[in-house]
Amino acid sequence: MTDDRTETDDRTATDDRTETGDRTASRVDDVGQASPLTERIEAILLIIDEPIGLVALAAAVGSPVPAVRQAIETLVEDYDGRGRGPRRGFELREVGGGWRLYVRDDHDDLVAEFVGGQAPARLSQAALETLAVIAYKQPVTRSQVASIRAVNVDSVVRTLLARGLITELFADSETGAINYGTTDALLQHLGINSLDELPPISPLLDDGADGFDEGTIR
Amino acid sequence: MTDDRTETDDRTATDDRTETGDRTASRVDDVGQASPLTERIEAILLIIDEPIGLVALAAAVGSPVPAVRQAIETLVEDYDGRGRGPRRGFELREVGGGWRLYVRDDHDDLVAEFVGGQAPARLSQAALETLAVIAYKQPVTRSQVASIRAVNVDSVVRTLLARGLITELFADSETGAINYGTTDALLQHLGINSLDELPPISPLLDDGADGFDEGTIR
Amino acid sequence: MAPSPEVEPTAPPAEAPDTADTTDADAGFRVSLSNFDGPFDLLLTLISKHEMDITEVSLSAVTNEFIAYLKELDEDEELDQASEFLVVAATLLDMKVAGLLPQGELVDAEAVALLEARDLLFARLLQYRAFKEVSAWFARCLQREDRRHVRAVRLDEKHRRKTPELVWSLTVDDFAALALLAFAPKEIPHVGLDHLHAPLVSIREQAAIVVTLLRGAESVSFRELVAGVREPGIVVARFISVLELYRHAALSFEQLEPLGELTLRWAADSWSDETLATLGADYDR
Repeated sequence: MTDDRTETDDRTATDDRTETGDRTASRVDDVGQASPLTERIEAILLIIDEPIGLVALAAAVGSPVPAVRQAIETLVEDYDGRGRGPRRGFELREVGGGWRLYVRDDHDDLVAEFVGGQAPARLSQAALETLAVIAYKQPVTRSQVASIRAVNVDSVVRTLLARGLITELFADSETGAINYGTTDALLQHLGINSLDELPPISPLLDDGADGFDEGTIR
Repeated sequence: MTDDRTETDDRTATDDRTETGDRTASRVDDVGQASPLTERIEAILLIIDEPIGLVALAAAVGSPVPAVRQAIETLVEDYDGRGRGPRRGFELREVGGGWRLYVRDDHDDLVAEFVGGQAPARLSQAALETLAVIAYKQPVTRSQVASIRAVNVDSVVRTLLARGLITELFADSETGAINYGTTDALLQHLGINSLDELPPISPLLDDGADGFDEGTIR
Repeated sequence: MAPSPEVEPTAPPAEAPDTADTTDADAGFRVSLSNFDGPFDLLLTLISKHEMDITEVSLSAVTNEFIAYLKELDEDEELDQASEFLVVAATLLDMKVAGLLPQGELVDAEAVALLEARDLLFARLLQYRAFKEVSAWFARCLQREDRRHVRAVRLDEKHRRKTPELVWSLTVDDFAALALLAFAPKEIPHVGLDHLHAPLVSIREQAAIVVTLLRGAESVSFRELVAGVREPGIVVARFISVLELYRHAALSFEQLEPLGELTLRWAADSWSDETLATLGADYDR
């Protein structure tokens, strides 16, 4: 095998048959690099233990962000079996603000059996609701959360802090009350890439507000 | 190459899977399995720390050893770019009687640079405090440390492990939670010969113990 | 009140009482009252949609049923459901208190304030419900993602050796000091309320006024007792002092019908103004 193969093949239906042509092609952004971009990205992906963002990845492999974005797309398709090779037992997911290799979910049971061990304890309903309030209302203080939940949330907040799902953002300059927000770890645990992917909650709240016209109040 | 063995090139998702089956020449073994052997093997390879032997791998994926050996060969060729797809940034190598994914040697410099940039020469305050908790409370689980520190300590524990300052002692027989302890490397750094030489801090330590409720999440 | 069909979809947990799990905590709890029979969640929906009057719901009956229901649950579920029930019951109780407070024919600022207070309580209940519903999404995602396996493999020895040598500067005594620091219990800091400037109302002072008014007349209605008062806080304080005086058997009251006029009479056999000095001490902080 030669090292001058390209990392990204401009894939079309026919590309599979012109494989050799692809391989000898060379890309501008790889000039001066010993090996193709996708390979370098894969090397980094193999050793990281938390999601890596595009910019950090681009810095690590020494290529411009757009090229890295494109190469990532190629890898995603490759692993999904939409490239030239077969589908892989792993996949590349963008979760919690970065990219990371995951076992394809088809094989989760197989791996779970192999790994054994205990699933982490589930969060209580109270913790889930507190987490939801913090996720949507952040930055938010404990007393603000408590007033929505109408109960004391101190111990639940402690649990969520210890689990790394929320974090202290800053202290209010006047009251000194600590404002809390969610962490990237929460996004990872939810399997989403950003807070934008939270389901919209305003319809639920608006719904309630609709009931408030004076006419219906006795 | 075995590519020409398949009659058709119009690839669909299902074609990919049967094709991989072809390559491993182990169609029969895949009867009753939802996905091809190579994928299942890749799933296991992605999550293991230590090289895995053929027999253990065969048991993990539920296929006979010869079929697994063949599938491994396919994967080795695949990753080396001798299959249909491009060469990968990682490779599958047999080391000490077992198989494991490694970053391809070509990328060692890249990885070294990345790792060097990731690991600062000094431990952070958070890492030092966590280390102190582990030193005085060992054997201790991550969640116990988290509940004392009132923050998530996962990444800090990873750092301390990577630095060789702590080590995994054993897994709790009931919960499977890993108990950590400190290493001789820490003793050397501190200039002492044994843990007994750590200055006592017992009064507060008892307080810390009260905070433990392993396994409870509320 | 019969559950109206268009309400049903807003209360999905009510649909499957048999498949109750910890994430759909109230799915299994049904309420059976003289005027309502159905899932607890539906009761809340109806009340929040004003299709049922909170004042017609016997919270004590609901509570009794809930306690009976709890006895059949295992511990984890019990705690979850109990805490949730408390949240909702507290809100319902607030609403009910607002609903029962005198409002009457006079549409004055005070009555408007009461209505606003009620709206706030409705809003609170609805907001709570919204977060509760979305928390099911959180539970689903967390559960799904729990099953996933991510590559998190320790760095190869070969690469680990490339990390910069650790710089260590702590003596063993530094280390012990650090341990002390790390073990010091981390109190979650208390949020003071000192910065709030709500006018303070003294129950004792208000009780003195109530005592004076009551002793000077054969009977006084509560409406008269708070006539002309514009501060909700003072109305509340006078109501609390009535309750406190009742505890000291200093007064009797009667109410002929629900929501009817509350008539108070001075009934103390022996009353010393010293009692007044300790009245409402429970509310002192």
